[in-house]
Amino acid sequence: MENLVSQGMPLALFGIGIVFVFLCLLVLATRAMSILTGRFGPALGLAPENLADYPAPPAQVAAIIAAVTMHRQRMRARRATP
Amino acid sequence: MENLVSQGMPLALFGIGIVFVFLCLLVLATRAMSILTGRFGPALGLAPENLADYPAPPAQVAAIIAAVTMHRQRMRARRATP
Amino acid sequence: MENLVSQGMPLALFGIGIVFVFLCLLVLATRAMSILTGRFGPALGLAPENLADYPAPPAQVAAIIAAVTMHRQRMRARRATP
Amino acid sequence: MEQWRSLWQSTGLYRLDLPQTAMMLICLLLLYLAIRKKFEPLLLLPIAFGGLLANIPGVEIATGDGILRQLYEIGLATSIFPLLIFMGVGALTDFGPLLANPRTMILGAAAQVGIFATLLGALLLSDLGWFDFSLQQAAAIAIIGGADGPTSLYLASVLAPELLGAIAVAAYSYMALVPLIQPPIARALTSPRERAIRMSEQRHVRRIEKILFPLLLLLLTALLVPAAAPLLGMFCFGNLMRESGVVKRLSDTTQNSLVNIVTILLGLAVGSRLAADQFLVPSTLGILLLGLFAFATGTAAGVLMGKLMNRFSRNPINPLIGAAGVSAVPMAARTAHRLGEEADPENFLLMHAMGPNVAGVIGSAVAAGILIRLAA
Amino acid sequence: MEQWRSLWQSTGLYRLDLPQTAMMLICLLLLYLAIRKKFEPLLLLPIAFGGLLANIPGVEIATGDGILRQLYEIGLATSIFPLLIFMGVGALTDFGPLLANPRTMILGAAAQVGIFATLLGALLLSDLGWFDFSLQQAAAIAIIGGADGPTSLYLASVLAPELLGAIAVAAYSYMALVPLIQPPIARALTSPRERAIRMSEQRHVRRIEKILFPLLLLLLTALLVPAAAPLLGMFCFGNLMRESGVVKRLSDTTQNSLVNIVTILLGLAVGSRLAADQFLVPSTLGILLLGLFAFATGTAAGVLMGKLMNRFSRNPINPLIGAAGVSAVPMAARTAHRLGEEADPENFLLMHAMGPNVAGVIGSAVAAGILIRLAA
Amino acid sequence: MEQWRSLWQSTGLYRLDLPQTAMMLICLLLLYLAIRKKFEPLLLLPIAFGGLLANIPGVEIATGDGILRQLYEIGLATSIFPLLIFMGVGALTDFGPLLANPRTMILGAAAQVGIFATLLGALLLSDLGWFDFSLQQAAAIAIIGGADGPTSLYLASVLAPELLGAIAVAAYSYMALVPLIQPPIARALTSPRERAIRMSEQRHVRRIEKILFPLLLLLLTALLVPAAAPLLGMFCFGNLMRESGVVKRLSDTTQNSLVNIVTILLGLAVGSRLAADQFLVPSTLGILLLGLFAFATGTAAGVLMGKLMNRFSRNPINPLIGAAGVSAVPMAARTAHRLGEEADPENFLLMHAMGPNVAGVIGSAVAAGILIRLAA
Ligand code: NA
Ligand code: NA
Ligand code: NA
Repeated sequence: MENLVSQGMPLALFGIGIVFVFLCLLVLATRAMSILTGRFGPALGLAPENLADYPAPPAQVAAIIAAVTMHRQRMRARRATP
Repeated sequence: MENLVSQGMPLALFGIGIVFVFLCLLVLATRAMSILTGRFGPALGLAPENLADYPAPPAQVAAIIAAVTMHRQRMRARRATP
Repeated sequence: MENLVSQGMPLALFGIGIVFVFLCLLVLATRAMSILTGRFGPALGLAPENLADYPAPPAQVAAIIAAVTMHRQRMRARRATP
Repeated sequence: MEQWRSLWQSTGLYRLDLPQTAMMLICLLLLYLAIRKKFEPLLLLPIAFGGLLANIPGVEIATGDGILRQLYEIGLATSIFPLLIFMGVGALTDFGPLLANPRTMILGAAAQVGIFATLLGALLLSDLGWFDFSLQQAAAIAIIGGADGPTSLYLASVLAPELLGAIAVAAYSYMALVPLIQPPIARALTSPRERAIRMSEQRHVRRIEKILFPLLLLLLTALLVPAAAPLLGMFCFGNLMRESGVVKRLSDTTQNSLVNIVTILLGLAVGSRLAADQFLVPSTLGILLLGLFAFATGTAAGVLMGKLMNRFSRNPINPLIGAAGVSAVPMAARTAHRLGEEADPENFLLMHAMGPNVAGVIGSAVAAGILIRLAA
Repeated sequence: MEQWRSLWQSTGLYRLDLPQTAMMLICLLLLYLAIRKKFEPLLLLPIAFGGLLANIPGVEIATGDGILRQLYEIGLATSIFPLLIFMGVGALTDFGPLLANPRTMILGAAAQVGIFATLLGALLLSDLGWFDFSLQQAAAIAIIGGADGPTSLYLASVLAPELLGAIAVAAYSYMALVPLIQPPIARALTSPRERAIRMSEQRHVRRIEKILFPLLLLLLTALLVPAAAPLLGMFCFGNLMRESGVVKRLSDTTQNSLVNIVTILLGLAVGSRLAADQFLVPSTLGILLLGLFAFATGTAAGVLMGKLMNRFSRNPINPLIGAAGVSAVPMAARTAHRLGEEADPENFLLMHAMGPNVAGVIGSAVAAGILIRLAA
Repeated sequence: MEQWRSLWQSTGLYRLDLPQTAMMLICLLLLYLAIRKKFEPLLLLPIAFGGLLANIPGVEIATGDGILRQLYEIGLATSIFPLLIFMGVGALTDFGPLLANPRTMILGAAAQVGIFATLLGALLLSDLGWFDFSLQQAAAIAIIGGADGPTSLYLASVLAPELLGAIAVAAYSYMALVPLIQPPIARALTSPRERAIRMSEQRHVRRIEKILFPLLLLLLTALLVPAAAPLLGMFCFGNLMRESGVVKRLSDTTQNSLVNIVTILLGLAVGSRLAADQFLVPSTLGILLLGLFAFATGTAAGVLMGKLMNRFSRNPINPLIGAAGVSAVPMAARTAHRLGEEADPENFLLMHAMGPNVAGVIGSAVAAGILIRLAA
């Protein structure tokens, strides 16, 4: 009866294993990258982080800022009414 | 001589007939819809016709960018209040 | 040894020749066009070079929406002046 | 020496023949009308330019592996481009005026008489032996009277692709000529007093009505004329995106980028059918004549139905708005408005004419479905 | 007489059968949910409308040469549409929160447990004889637990196109239902005190990190799970366009016109798989059940991993952000945030939840690659 | 056990070979140049990323049913993408400076000498036995000297698709390197006094001239070099949309969404030709060398023709603007301007250089037509 399940079990363990290995390696690689760029980036001319480097922010943001504002007003209102 | 015309005549009458039937039924259905939504719409919560019904632009980034903005402002605020 | 080059030589001469002939003819044709439009353009109603020549953004609905607005304002005006 | 001769023979100068020259002049005329006279430029400009390219001798553009031929195969032979344009038209259409006064839809039905009269006309010309149109071809020509570009292209692509070029040129040209074709007919059939009739103000239409209408329309189509469902389905989909309010991103893109991109590609693909050997045939003349007849009879039928409805209606109906029933959005509605203003400078018919105008789009799509069903 | 009968027989009224009627009602329900309840409307509205069209009897829309069928063949059978959407998602994704706190990626891994548990679940149902899912089908169903639309569509198009309609409906519906599915599970597995944990503020992320991250991710994919490279490659490409700052034109178009156009066409193409004869089969029920199971187990695994990490971490970790690891961007992150706010009104988890949230996208793409490799 | 081994063997780590590793490094270098040095990033970024994807072992991306392969077949093998881009270039081009001073077109002709010199160069290398280029291949390589991306891609797709990757990389790289390649050549061939020559102000160009010019250009192409009509036809179509003023919707979409979408897809499709087995071949080295030679000889020919014209012209002509005749819009015009400013800080050559610059686009499209006719 358990033919397919027993066939799938190693596959499933194996699959979730790889997902973990992959993301753990990605954590390590990302950390290494952050450290290396932090240390050697300036020497390579990569560091001078001025905003001019960044492209103009996407136009869609308007609504979002509204949402943030709203959220903040809520928080403030909540705090104001003890 | 009138072979094609006599073949086409019923087709034409028939065609314009269906167009009329279709649009007359559409008139009736539209009227019924307008009356029904006018009568039962409010009960179904469909009536309150305010612009708030229309959602803010639902771009996926919304929450993210909003949060970033907020986060930065917090950071600045924290730095500003030693 | 020079098999391909000797094959290609007339082709190359010929090619650059046509490019020159083409662009020289284009110079002449362009000059002629500029002169003719300058001389006969006004007579053909082509000259009055004002920006009005360029049409307003031609979105299909544009006119309609504009008309609705106009209609409503008129109706309001009519009601306001009994 | 040999090479020089072969090169000379490869030039357009050597190869150009009279029909191609004539077609190029026709295309230049269409460009002139599109640019200078603003004759439906959004489609006539790409079509006419495509036609220019299609008549350049000695190079594959509208034939073989040429780009216009490929665009034709990708988008027109498959009917994909006209259907996507129709989706865009749906997203650009406001059914408000129609919903405010649904009975004006009847005017949009009446004006489709032009389609079926033209069908008989085309068959008559065949019977007389002047032309040799098959039933399919007659149906594809008749739909010109629908005064709706994508519907005409769709039907032609399904029933008579060999006539597509002439049908497209006739359809878009007469749509642009509506301000010239309709006034004499409308004036001849109405008295100045009728043209001066003012109509009562339209009621406010609720959002829920606008959301439900495309679904209602689709349902009725599915039940009665399934053959019209590809056209009206895409149209209703576009309109639902517009009115639902929850997919503004998609609706905006449909109304702009998407419809513009498809218009460009569609225009070029249609232009590929303006090659001399396909366009300079006797049937093109017949198509142009029948197209004019179609617009004229449609206009007349709309106006007469307007008079009839005015007689039996409690609220007055200005018969001029019947002329807008042919569709040709929004040109025909504007023409009706201008005629009304002419008779009474304070008469404002535009909004009332928009109802039959968009109903005419529905009516001709239904007619297209019937013709596909019966003629295919 | 004969003609009348043939016409009557051509109407939808005559031909409509019960399953098609049922599917139309289901599609209308989905439209209601998309428009009124804002259930992932960007995809559910086109899918549901496509489903309506696909169930109109007596006309080729989702079959033969119909437009939905053609869109399906062009964009879904080839996997092109889901991959282009994934490129768009990449261009819309900000990896900042993830880069600020890379270890939260582990939570994005844990939540993929749902995928593999569901794989076993589907196989079990087959072993029990309740359903008859093959290994490929089980894998395509399991990926619903990835809570990522384009990944689900991609895998279904590769492994089990016959289930595509049901998988799409399940995936997008449950993504929309995340605010209902996740809270009870997350609450059951955490104490109020855990939910109130505040997390320390995130560090600033430099631009160079954001540029290098997609390249790093692609490299790792290429080395370890090449089968995931089509998905993650397009994703990283979109993200690199966004972050590089030198192709703003392309990035803007990708985030808007391109992704919108493809969304519309993809939605209609998916809708073509909602024809009654394909959708109203027992397996659809199984898919809906398994999909729910997948979301639930993924959520639970994410939360439990959050608790585990909190125990062994120097900086406190709120286990709620583990629930965001299923992806369902940004719904799951918002849900985690709201649950945190519920326990402590000043707790602001959104940014912290975005890390696992986008890591979940990566995690399920990796899982999809593995499933393709092992099940194909 | 067996499964573990098969999995290990499926990883990129196991399968990656040296050539693929080398290609990945080359692609990363191109990305660095595109992002950090802003080397034609709009095309080099997608091309280089596509190249990365194409060299991932063990998965079909640029082969079989992979997405890059499909994009290649859809848009490059058919020449559709380069032609659409060229339409976009037309819509982005202002012929005003050229119309103000038509004789500067001669400079755009002279700079095409580079193309034909390179043709002979490539054939010479074959005769010497160093490389083995056929006539078709030599022609496709020579057009790199046209310094125009879409023209190069179009010709390569028609005459030598097997060299497309290397030709694209060479064309876009050298276009980006124009500010380094041209100055030493231009300086060596001119005296400081010549470089300081100021040119008289340009006259105002009327709208009607701008509208008629693309039609004139198309007509001349049709009559003399029909083989260039696909390229120049699409170019003129784009320009007419721009200048006609009646299809602003279409012109805007062409200049933005359409050209951006096609650029992305084209870049990825070109990237698919950067697979190691196609790119890491001796001929690539030859292409890179010949491409440099083409740019250098084109620049020299343009400058020398500038000197010649200056001698026989009533109005002074600064020979530097001849260098802009290679096209590489607008980089070469800017480079000429900067060299003029260097010699005389008040010298403003930019507008004068734009004439030969866009004439160079026309010139190389004509040359492409001739090469297709003679080499195909
Ligand atoms: Na009509
Ligand atoms: Na996921
Ligand atoms: Na050039």
